[in-house]
Amino acid sequence: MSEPVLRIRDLAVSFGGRRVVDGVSLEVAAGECVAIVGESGSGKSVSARSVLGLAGEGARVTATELTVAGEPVLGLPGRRLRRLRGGTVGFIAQDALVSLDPLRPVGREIGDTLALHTDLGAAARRERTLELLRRVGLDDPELRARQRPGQLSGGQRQRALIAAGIAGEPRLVIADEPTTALDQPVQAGVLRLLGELRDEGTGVLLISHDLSVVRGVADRVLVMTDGVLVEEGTPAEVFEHPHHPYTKALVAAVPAGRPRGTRLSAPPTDSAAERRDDRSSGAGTPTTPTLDDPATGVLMEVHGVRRVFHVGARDIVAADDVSFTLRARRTLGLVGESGSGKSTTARILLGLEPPDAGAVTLLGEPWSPLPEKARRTRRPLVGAVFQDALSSFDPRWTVGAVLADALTRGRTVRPGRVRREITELLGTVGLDPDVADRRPLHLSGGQRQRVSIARALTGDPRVLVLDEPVSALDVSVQAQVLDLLDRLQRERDLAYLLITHDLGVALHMSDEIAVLQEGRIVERGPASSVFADPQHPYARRLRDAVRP
Amino acid sequence: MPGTRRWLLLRAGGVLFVLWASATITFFALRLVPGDPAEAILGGPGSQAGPEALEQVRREYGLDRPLAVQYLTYLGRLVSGDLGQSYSLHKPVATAIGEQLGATLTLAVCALALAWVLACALAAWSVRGGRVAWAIGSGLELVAAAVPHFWLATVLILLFSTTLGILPPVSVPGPLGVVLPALTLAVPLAGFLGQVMRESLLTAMESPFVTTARARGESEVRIFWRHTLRHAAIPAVGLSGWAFGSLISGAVVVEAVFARQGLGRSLLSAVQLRDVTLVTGIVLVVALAYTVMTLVTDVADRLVDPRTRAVAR
Amino acid sequence: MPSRRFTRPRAAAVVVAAAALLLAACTSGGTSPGQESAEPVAGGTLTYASGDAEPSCLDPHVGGNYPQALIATQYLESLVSLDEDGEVVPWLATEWSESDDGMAWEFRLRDDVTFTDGTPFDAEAVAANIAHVQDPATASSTGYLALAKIQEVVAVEDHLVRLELSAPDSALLESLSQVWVAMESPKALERSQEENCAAPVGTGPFVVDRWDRQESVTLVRNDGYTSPPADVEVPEGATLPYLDGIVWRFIPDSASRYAALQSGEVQVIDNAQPDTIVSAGDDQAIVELDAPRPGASNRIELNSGKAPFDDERVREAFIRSVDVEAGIESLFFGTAERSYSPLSSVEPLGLSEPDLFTVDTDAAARLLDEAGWTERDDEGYRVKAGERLTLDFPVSTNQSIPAEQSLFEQVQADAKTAGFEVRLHPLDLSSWYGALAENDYDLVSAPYTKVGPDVLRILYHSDSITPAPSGYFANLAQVDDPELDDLLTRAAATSRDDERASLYEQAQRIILDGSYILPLYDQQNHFLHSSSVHGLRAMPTVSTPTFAGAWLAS
Amino acid sequence: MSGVGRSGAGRRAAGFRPTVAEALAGLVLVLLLVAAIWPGLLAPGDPLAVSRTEAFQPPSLAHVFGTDESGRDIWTRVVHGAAESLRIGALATAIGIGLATVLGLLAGLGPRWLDFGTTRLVEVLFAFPGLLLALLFIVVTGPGVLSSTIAVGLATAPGYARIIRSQVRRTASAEFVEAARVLGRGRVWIVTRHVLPNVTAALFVLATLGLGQAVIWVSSLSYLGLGAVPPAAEWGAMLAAGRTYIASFWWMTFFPGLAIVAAAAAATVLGRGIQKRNRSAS
Repeated sequence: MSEPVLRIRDLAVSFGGRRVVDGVSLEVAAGECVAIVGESGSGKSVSARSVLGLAGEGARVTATELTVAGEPVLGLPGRRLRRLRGGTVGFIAQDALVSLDPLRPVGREIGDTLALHTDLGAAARRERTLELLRRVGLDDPELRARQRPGQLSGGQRQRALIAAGIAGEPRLVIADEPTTALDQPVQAGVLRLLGELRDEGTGVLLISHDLSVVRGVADRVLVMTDGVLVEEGTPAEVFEHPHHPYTKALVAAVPAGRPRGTRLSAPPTDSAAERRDDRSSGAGTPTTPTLDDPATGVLMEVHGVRRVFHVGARDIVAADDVSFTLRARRTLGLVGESGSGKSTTARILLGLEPPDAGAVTLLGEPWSPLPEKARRTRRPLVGAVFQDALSSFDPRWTVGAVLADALTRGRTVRPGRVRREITELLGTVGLDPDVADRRPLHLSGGQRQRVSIARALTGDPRVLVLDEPVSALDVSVQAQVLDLLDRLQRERDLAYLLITHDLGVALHMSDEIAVLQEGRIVERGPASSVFADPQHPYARRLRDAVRP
Repeated sequence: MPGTRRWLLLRAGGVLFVLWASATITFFALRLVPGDPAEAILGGPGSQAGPEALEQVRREYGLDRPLAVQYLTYLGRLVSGDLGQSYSLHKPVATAIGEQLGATLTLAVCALALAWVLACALAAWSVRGGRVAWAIGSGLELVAAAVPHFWLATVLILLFSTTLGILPPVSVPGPLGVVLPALTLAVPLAGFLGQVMRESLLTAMESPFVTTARARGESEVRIFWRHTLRHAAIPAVGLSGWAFGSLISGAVVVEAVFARQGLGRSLLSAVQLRDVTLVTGIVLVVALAYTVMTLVTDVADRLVDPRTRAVAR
Repeated sequence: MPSRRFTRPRAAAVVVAAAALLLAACTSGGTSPGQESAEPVAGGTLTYASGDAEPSCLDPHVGGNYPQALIATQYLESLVSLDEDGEVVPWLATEWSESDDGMAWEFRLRDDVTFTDGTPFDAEAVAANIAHVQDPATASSTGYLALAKIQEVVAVEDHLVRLELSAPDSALLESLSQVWVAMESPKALERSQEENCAAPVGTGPFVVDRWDRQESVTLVRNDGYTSPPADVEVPEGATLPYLDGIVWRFIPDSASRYAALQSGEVQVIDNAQPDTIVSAGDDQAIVELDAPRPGASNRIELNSGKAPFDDERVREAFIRSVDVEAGIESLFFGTAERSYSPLSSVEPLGLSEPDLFTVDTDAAARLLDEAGWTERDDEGYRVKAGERLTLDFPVSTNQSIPAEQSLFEQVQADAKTAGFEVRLHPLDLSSWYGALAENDYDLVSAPYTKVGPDVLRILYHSDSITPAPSGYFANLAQVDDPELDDLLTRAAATSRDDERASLYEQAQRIILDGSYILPLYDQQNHFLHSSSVHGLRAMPTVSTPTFAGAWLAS
Repeated sequence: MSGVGRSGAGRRAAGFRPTVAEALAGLVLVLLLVAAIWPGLLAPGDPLAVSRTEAFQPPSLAHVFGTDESGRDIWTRVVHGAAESLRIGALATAIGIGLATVLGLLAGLGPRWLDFGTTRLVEVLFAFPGLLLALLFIVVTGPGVLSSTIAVGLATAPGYARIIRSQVRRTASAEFVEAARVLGRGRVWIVTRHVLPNVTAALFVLATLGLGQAVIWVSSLSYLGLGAVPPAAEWGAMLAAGRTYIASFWWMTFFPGLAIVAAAAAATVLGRGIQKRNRSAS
C-alpha cells in the first residue's frame, strides 16, 4: 500500500503542563476512512487539529513523526503551514451554522479556499464553486452560493461546509464531528457523502463521539479516552467484541436498539468523563422490564391542540390538531426534526403557551387553556426538564437556592427542613449534598441535568415533560441520565413526555412513539412496532436513518 | 408586506412625535429661564436698552403676548415650515441654520469616519501584535475615551500647529481646516467604538468559523479583515446613531475652540442669548438629523448583519 | 422767536499730528524700533482675529456694543474725532459751533465725501442717521443714550446741519466722536434691518464685502477713500488705505487665537491674555498694542442699595481687606496698571486716590466691629444677629477674562480672612443681566465704555438706579447722593472746560470717598500683531484699532 | 483588561483572579477613595490657600504638581478635588441610571403601548444633543455644581435607558424565567427575584463606566463656564481654568486632566472586569 496521506507516531499534546494527548499513533492511507471515537475531553479533536497546527493557543505538540503526504508538519513555517491547510488537508468542522461565517454567502467561503490554493481566475473560481456545490449534492447551486449559512437548512449548510473543505482537492480530509448538529436522516446523507470522498481516494480522518455514526463509513475505528488510544479495529470487531472495558462501557451505553428498561450506564470507575456523576451500580445487567399494565390511570390528555405563530407577514403552524394521552409509568416519545413543533407542544403542556384551539386536561380537569391563576395551585403536578439545563437556572443562584425555591414555592418552611429535603433530593438524583453550595455554571453537563431533574421532582409531580433531556450530553453520561429517569419513573409512577430528535433514545425510553412533522403527528404507535412498517414517507426516512 | 408598512408608519409617526416633543420642550424650557429675551435682542455686553426700544422689540417679536399664544403661533408657523425669526441674528432662523448646517455636518461626518478608521486600525494592529499590543491597544482606547474635547483640542493645536506647524490651529477654508477639529471629535469616539469592538472582537475570534478559516489556510490578517472585524463592527455600528448625537454635543465645544462655523456654536450663543426661536430651530434640525441617522444606522446594520431580517419592534 | 447770536466759530483746532506711523509708535507699547523708517507698502490682505462675541449686527446703531465698534471703525466714520491729547478734531465735520445757551450746535460738513454706495454725504444724511439711531425700531442702546439730548436736526444748508438740544450737553462732541453714532448712507438705512445689519454702508477706508456667520467678515478696500480724521497725515503720493482688504475673524478661544497668531494664520488678535502678552514680549515676530478703553475703569461696584453694603463702614472694611494690587501683579504679569480712579487713565479728567485703597486689615476689622459684625461663626465668617456676612458676586463669564475671574477668586480668599463670605456666581450673559435686574448682588464688575467723563453721570447719577423696563440700570453701585447728582448734572451742562473739570473732580471724590467702588485697572484692551503689520493705531476715541494707515511688510 | 490575551485567554481569565490592569485600577480607585474621604492624609494643605507670591510655579519638591494662577498647590487641589469630582460623577451617574431604570423597566415590562410610549420619550431625549439638555437645564436652574450634576444625569439618562430596556427584555424572556413559571411563580415574584437582580448586575457595570464619563461631562460644562463654582477644587473646573494657560504653564491642566483620565480609566477597567465575570457567570 502506497505512502499513507497521514502518519502520526507518539503524538503528545499538552497545555501548560496538562497533558491532553499522550502517545497517539495512527495512519490514514489514501482512500481509507479512519474514525477516532471518544467523548468530550478525550483529546480526539486536539489530536486531529494538531495535524493542521491548530491544537490551540499555548499548546505544546510533540511527536516522533507527524507527516502529511510525506511532508513533516511540526515546525513548518507559517506560510508553508497555511499552504498545507486547506490545500493538502481539508477540514470539516461540526455545525456549519457557526463554522461558516454567518455573515458571508457560502459561495464566498468556498471561493476563498479556491483563491488560496488554486490559481483559477475569478470567473473560473465561480464556475468551480458551483461545481463543488453540485458535487456535494446541493440543488440550485447558483442560489445556494448566494445564500448565507442562516438561510440554508442544517444538511445543506453542512454540505456547503464540506464543499469548502474539499475545494482545495485535499488528499486528506479531517472531519471533526461533521454530523453532530444534524437530525438523523440528514446525518445519513452527509456520511454517505464522506463515504464517496473516501471511495474517490481521499483519506478521511473522522472524529465523532457517536458510535452509530462511525459504524457506517469507517474502515478502521480508534477508541480514545483520557488522551490515549485504547482500542483499534474494524467497526465490526470494535462493536461486536470490544476488549477494553471503556470500549465495552461505551458500546453498552448506546441506547439504539436496546430494549426498554435495559440499564445503559457502566460502573463509575470505567467511565472516563463525568466520573463524579454516577451513583448507580450493577452495569449491563437488564433490570426488570416494566410490566405492561393497561389499567394505569390516564394523567394528561391532549385534544386537537393547535398553535400558530405570526412572524412578520407569514404564519408558522407549530402545532396542528395534536392529540395524545400520558399515562402513569408510561413514556410517550415525541420525535421529529428541529422545527417540527416538538417544543411548542411541550410548552403548551407546561401551560407556558396557550393553544389557539384544542385543550389539555390534567387528571380529568381542564389545564390549558386556563388563566394562569387557576393553573397555579396544580402546577406542582407537572414538572419540566429543559434541554439547556444551564440557562434554565438563574446564573446568580446556587443549586441549593434553586432547589429551595422550587421546594418551598413561596410557602415558608423551616430552613433546617428545606436543607434536609435538598440533600435528600440530591441523593435521589445521585448527587453529593455539597453540590448544593455550588453554582450551576461550575457543574458538569450531567450534573446540571440531574439538578434540573431534581428541581422537576419537587412537589411530587405526576407528569414530567422532558424536552431533549440528554441531547447535550456525551453518550455515557446520557446513558446514566436515561437510567436515572427510567428508575425515577418506576419508583414514582411518573408519566413522561420525552421530546427528542434522537430516535435511538426515543426507542429505548418510550412505550409509545409519535412522529411529528410540521406540527402534525404523522405516525404513531408502540415503540416496538412503529418503525416496523412506517406508513408516512418521513417516518420511513427516520427508520432508514437508524437502521445499523 | 403589511408588517413592513405598519412598521414604517409607526416609524414615521415616531419621527414626527420626536420633532414635536423636542420643539415643545425647548420652547418652554427657554421660557422658564431668567433673563429677558428682549434685553438679549438689544445686543449683549455693554449695551443698555431704552424702555421704548424694549417695548418696540417686545411688540416686534410678539414677546408681549401670553405664552400659550406665542407657543401656538409658533407651532402654527412651524407646520407651515416657517422656523421664525431669530432674535439675536436679525434674520430668519431657516437662513441662519442653513448657513451653519453644512459645516457641522461635514465636521460630524468626517469625525465619524475618522473615528471608525482609528478604531479599526488600532484593533487590527493590536490583533496582530499579540498580548502586549492588545494591552497597549485597549489602554489607548481607555485613555482616548476619557479625554475631554476642549482639552484634547488645545493639546492638538499645541502639537500640530504651534510645535510642528503643519496644520492650521483654527479652521481655514478647504479640507486642511477640518483635520484638527475632526480629529478632536474622533479620538474620544474612537476610544468608545474601539472598546465596544474589542469586546465582540474577542468573541468573534473564538468562534468556530475562525478555526475553519484558519484550517482553510487564511492568514490572521485576512481573517481579521474578512471575518472578525465585520462581526466586531456590528454592535459598534448600532452605536453610530448615538455617536452622531454625541458628536453634535462635542461640536458645541470643538467649534468654539477652533473658531469653526457650525450649529454647535450657534446653539451655544443662542442658548446664552435666550434666542428661543433659533435654539428650537437648531434642536429641530438636530433631532431630524438624529432620527435620520438612526434610520441610516438600521440600514447599515442590515447591510453588515444580514441576519437581522425580522421586521423590527 | 428770539434770534440766537452765534459766537465766533471757534477756530477748528487743526492739529498737525504726527504721522499715523509715529502715532502707532507711541500708542503701541511694544512697537519694535526701526519700524518708523520702513516705507509703507500698498496691497495685501490682513487677517484680524477677534476674541469678542461675533456681533449680531454689523451696524453699531443697532444695540451698540464694543465688538460692533471694533469692526465698524473700519468702514464707518463719525462727524468728529479725538487726537492723542483727547482734543476734538474735525472728521466728517470740518468745523462746529455751539450757541451761547448751549441749546443748539451747528456743524459744517465736508462736501467732498460720498458713501461707498455713491450717496453723497450731506446734512440730510446726518439727519437721517440721527433719526435712525433715535428710532426705537432700530433698538439702539448705546448710541441712543449718546444722542439722548438731541431733539431736532435741521439741515441748514446742503453741508451745514444744526442740532437742537433739550438741554445743554458738554459731552456732545465726545458722544458724536463715538462709532456707535457714526454716519451711514441714508439710502442704505432705508433697507430692511436684516440687510443693513449684514452690510452697513459708510464712508470709511473699507467696505463690507461679505459676512460668513461665525466664520469671518470680509472687508475690501474703499478705492474712493478721501476722509481720514484730521489728525492723520497721509504721506506724499500715498493713498489710504494701503491694504487691499481685511478678513475679520471671530476666534473666541484665547488659546486658539494666540496659536493662530503664532502660526501666522492671522496677523492681529485682540483680547490678548496676560501670559501670552508676556511670552509675546520675548518673541520678535509679535508686537503688542496696548489701548486702554476710555470711559470708566474696570472696577468692582459695591451695591450700596441694600444690606450689608448700605453701611459705608462695611463697604470700606471690604475695600480695606482685599489686596487686589498683588493679585493684579501676579495674574496680569504687569500688563495691567492698578487703577485708583472711577475713570480710565486715558480720561484727562480722571481723579486718582491711591491712599483710599491701601490694604489695612486692622482698620477693616475695627470698622466691621463698629458696624456690629462682631461675632464670627465656626467657619470664621462674621455674623450679626445670626446673619452671616455674605456677599453675592455674579460674574459674567462673557465679560470677565479668566485672569479677572481668578482675581475675583483671590478677592474672595482675602475677604474670607476678614470675615466676609463672598459667593462667586459665574453666569452667562443673560443670567447675569437677570441677576442684576433682580438686585441679587452685593458685588459686581461691569465694564462701561464711553468717551469722556460724562460716563460718570450715566454710572452714578441716581436716575440710573431706576431700572429700565428690561431691569437694566447703569448705577450698579446704587449711589444715591443728591449732591453728586447735582454736580454731575451741572458738569454735563456747562460749556466751560475749567468748571467742568472741577465739577467732575468733586464728583469723583464723592464716589471714591464713599467707598462705592473698588477700582481695579483700565478696561484691558491689548492687541497683539505680527511684526509684519505696520501703521496699526488705536482710535483715540473708543480705542478701537484702525487699519486706515496700516500696511503689511512684504 | 490589558491582561486579556487573544483567543480565549479573556474568557479563561474570567476566573475570579483579577488581571494586572484590574489590580492597578483597584489601587487607583482605593487612592481616590482615600483622597475623597480623608484628603488630609494625602495632602495636609488647604486647597484654597492663596499665595500670590507662589503663583505659576512648575512642579517641584515643594509643589509636586506645581501651583496655579493664585499660587494654590495643585497636588493639594487635585487630592481635595477628588471628593467633589467623584461626588459629581457618582451623583450624576446615579441620577442618570435611576431615571433610566424607571424608564427601562416601564418599557421592558409594561404592556406594548407603554413600551412604545416610553421608547418614544427616550428617543426624544436621545434626539437632543446631550450637551444641549445640560445647557438648557443649567440656564434654567443657574450654574453650579448641583445643577450641572443633575444636568449631566439628565443628559446621560436616555443612553442608559436603552441598555436597561433591552437588558430587561432579555432577562424577562430567559429560560430560567420560564422554569420559574413552571414552578407556578407569579409575575411580581419573577420580576423582583429574577429580572431586577439580573438587571442590577448590568446596572452596576454601567455605573462604573458612566462615572468617568460624568466627570468629563461636568468638566466640559466648566469649560463653557457653567460648571463648578469657584474656588471649589473640582477637577473639571481646574482643567478648564488651567487651559487658558496651557501654552505657558502645562502643569495646570496636565495633572487635573491626569486625575480625570485615571479615574475614568480605572472605573472602566473595573466595570469591564465585572462585566466579563457576569457574562461568564450567565
